[in-house]
Amino acid sequence: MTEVRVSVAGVTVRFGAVAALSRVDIDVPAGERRAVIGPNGAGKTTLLNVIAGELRPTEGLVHLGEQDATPLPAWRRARLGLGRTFQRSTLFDQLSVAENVTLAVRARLHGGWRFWPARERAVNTEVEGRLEAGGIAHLARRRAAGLGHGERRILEIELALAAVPSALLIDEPMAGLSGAERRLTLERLQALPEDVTVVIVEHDLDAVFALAQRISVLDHGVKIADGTPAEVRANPRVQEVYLGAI
Amino acid sequence: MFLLAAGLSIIFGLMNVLNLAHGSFYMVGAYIAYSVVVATKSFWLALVVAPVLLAVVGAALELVFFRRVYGRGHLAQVLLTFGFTLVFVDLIRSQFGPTTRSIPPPSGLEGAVQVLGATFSAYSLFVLAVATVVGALLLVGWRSLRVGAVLRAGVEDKEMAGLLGINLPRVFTLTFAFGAGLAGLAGVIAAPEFAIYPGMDANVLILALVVVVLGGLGSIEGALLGAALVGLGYVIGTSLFPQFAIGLIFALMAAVLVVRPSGLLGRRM
Amino acid sequence: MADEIQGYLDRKLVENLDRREFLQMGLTVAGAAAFVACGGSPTSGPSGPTGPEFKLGVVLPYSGVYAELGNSITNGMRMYFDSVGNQAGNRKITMITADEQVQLADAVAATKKVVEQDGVDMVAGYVSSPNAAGNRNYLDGQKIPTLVANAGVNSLSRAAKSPFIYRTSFSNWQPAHPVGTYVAEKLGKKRIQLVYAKYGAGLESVASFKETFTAAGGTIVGPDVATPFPNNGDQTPFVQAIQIDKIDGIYSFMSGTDAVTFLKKAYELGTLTRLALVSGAGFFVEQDVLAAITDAAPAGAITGLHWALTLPNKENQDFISKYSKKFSGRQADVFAVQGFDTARVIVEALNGVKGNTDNKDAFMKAIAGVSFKSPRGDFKFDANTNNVVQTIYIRKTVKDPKLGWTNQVIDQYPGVADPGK
Amino acid sequence: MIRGRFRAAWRPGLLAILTLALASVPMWAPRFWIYIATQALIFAIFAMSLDFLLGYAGLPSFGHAAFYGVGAYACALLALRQVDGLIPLLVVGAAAGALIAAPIGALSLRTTGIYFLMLTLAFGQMLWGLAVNWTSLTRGTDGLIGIPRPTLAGLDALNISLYERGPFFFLCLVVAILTFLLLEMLARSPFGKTLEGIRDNERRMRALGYPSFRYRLAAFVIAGSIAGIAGSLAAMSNGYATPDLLYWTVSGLALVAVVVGGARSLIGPVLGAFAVLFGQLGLSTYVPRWELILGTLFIAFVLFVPRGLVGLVRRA
Repeated sequence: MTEVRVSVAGVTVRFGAVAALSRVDIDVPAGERRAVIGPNGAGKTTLLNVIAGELRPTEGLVHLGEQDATPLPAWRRARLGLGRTFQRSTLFDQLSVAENVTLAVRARLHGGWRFWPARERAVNTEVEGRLEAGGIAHLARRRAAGLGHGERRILEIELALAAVPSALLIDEPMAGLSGAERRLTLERLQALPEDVTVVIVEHDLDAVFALAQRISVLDHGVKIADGTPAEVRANPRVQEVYLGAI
Repeated sequence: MFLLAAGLSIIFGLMNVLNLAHGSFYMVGAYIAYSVVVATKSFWLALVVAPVLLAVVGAALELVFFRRVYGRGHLAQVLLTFGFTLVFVDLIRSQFGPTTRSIPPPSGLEGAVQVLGATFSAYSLFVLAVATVVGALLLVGWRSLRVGAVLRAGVEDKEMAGLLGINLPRVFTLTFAFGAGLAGLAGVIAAPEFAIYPGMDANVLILALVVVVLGGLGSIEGALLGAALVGLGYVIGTSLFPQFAIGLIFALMAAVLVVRPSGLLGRRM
Repeated sequence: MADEIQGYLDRKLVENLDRREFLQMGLTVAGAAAFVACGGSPTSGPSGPTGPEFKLGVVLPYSGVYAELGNSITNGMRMYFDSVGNQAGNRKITMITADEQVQLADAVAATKKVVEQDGVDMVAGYVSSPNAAGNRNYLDGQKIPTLVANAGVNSLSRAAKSPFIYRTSFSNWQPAHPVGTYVAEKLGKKRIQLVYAKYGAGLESVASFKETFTAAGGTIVGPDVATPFPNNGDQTPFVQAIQIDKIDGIYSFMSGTDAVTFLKKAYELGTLTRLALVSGAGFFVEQDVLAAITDAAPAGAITGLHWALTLPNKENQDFISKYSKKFSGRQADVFAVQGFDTARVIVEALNGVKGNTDNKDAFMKAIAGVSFKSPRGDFKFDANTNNVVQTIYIRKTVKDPKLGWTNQVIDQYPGVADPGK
Repeated sequence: MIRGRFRAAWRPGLLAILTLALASVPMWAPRFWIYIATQALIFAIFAMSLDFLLGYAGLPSFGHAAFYGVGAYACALLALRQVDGLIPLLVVGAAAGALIAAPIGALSLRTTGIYFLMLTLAFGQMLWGLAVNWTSLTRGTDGLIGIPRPTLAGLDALNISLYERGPFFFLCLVVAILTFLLLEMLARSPFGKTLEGIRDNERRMRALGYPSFRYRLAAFVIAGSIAGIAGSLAAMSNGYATPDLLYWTVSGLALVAVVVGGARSLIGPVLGAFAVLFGQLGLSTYVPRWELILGTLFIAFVLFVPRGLVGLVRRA
């Protein structure tokens, strides 16, 4: 698996008169764990959407590895090794948990251009392994629509992991989870291979400090700080807009 | 045309209910106009009576039937409202017979008028005037009054409106009634202009849907713009291909949707 | 007030019709049990016909845009059958109706249903031309004696003629043909613009008019005003396409709702009063249209048709008054006359073969030989075309003090027969 | 909420019963009902193709009749030029359906939901207008009539004529079963699951690296070609092709059949097609005021049988 650097340069996103992001530069070297924090409405999810290719920036460039990814659609970026999770769980509600993961695994192995029911032993074995590892093997045959909130969040992350991304965007994985579920999720994320680039948006600062090597802080669409956890903690502006509020 | 589309757009956009029976409200409005004019000779009375009656009918239908299918997706709604179109058309036929009827324009609005060298029938201009006035009122109301604000809150976000302490079920009933009333008004206005017959509902429904979709769902401005474009398209279409003017309108809609997948002024659904 | 009463009566009529139809269904479907349950009494007493029942499949539209035509034709048929005690040639006649609706698929299903499910001896009906043409091969192949009671498509008298299919109504060619001669020669109007709904009947009608009109020295002034069929949109642009200043008048083919909206718009825009001549096939200003548009009617319009409400002959006056009495005050129309004559052809042919319809050739021969004095004048079939030969009346639209808006007969062309090619 | 992974136990049973019941129709049914059953089968093939779009790919096409009608016209035009082989006629119907579906799908699939519905409706109506107005090819509203039934080499040797109602019914039955098997296979294949994934959550599928547009377009074209086959059969069966076949009411009726029968089941649309066709025909020939009754039935159906006929069977 190739290593992928994720960087945005001078990105501005405008919705009508409102600028959700203005001139944001964030550069995440391959293999780094980067957290993006900031108050609600700071533009964190917008940033992830820009990187993932769901939003075209009004200005600025997105690079994945050495490639200019700005004009690429989301699915092409995914093929470059970019994976993501969503803030609100976005699962395949009508399908079973196993089928959910199967779709993710298959995307990586050969896509969906097979018009007859295939054996796919390799796919099935991998799916079983992943369900085990995620602690949701007992749910394999349940429909995704019928899962509880915590179970949905875990499946959400498993879907992203199953694509074996080189770079992973994670949007608020901990929101609404119980303590035990948080621990399990954290373990799963910490177990990611070292060369995977991670950009995580999270409000749970314990998780952020446990995971991140560097932290970027957004406020009202502007990057106000960028540095190691210690540096960020010490930054007075960050304390003012963000940490001070706690 | 605009009146009809506005009613449809509100029901459709706000409540996310695809109401095929909207054309039936229009037809019933026209028949009420016919009955009132025959009984009292007063077109103006019909103009008041029909919208009110249809609003009541609309409210009743919403309370008894539509309420149950909001969460069920568009297809269930299509089937349900399609059922209503069949029922309405048969009821009208059994009540009035299948013959074509018509009523004369109200006195004072007969005959033709010269405007900028072109000849228009006086009543057509009246229709235009009414549509403009109602359109303007709707637009003003939509933007400024509380009714508009409540409706808009409902359009923007159903959950949010609930949080704000708005009685959503009641708003829905009123909205539906209002939309039905507008359709009834459109029916009355159209009665002297076009013929009145069972089946007039289907003809107008598709056109209304086009207007709504062209303009963008849940947007009064969109419905206005859509109606204007469809009207214009029809005139141009008639001179280009007299046999299939509506084809040009469909082509127009297709072109707009391909470029702007949510209509001209619509939100992403 | 009068309209209100009329509306009420119409309603009553529909109810009666339904009940009767329903009873008939009961009889055919569930047999005697249903008949007893309904408590009806058949028209034939103990001394009634002793031969096997003669089942007539009636395929006419009872829903959709043509429902009114279907009802009128059915009423006309029922009226004649009732007048002869619902029997002929020692056989009791039962009508089995099926809804033709609008689309061909439904008309085909209705036809097959009466032929195969009910095993009818004969089929009558068809309002719309595509439906008649689309069923032609089936009826011809199955050798089902058939009377077309309205659909006017020329081909049924020409290339698609069948020895088993006769037409009691008209071919589209017929009503238009004398109008061309009349307009050019008798009225001396030489420049005419064509205004028509663009579909089979409209095209055939104007083509027929053009034949005689240009032969008599007339000129068609272009371009034609061809409206979509049906035209659900605004008629204004079409009305305005009439080049009032360059022409002596128009020839028009439209009917029903299209005619209503067109005439109303032409009246409002003042086009009607500025036109020296409005001519057309009679359907343009038939009673249904006139009743809907009232004073927007084109006074003085000259049209050709095989009937008029005002025809003075005894058969017609009789028919009109009895029809109105039987169907609660309803006014007779041309479709009712077609139904009435269709029934009469059946009865006379049955009498002619003494009820024996097993020999189809003989039965068809008996049908071909039927002739009588109809409300529309002399009625007989043309051996060349299997189409009716009839008088075409030139009528003028007037406001009658008693009848309201109607058409007065001012001239007639007897024995008009489709050329057959 | 626990459901079987691929198919529930009720399905094979219902399938077997349905197939046997249908296969026996020509043995006991009167000629007229064989005709109606044939129509219903053809309609069922059409409805199944729509269910594949609607139930699996999540695409509510309201212009599906366009492909049905185009298939019918393609078959009719070829048959009137003295081509009488069954296979070529079916293939041309399928090809015509696919050929038309490709550009329409490419444009319509830029939108979703109700906009997609309206856009397909618009394209369908445009093709209908073309069929009405392109008189030199289609003969306008009169339509193409007098289309002969096809022949098939093997059958001729056995002295079986497709002009007979029984054999033609079996032909339609065979095509219907093949269609069902094909669509069932597609639905269970990775391709089908991919479509379902896109239907449930297009965003996620794109994030996983699936080019959703291409999959949807493929599904649209497949459904279009099957609708074209149904159209071919309709043209052969009736002996005519008229613009009515493309009219939006036909699309609407097919949607009704799918919803009444139960979407995303492939069996549902078959049951729905039979119910709708028999309902309409039975009512319109035996009862006055049938529209009122049919409308009331629809309303009652939506309120009381939300899952479609298949839902009823499943519960039983």
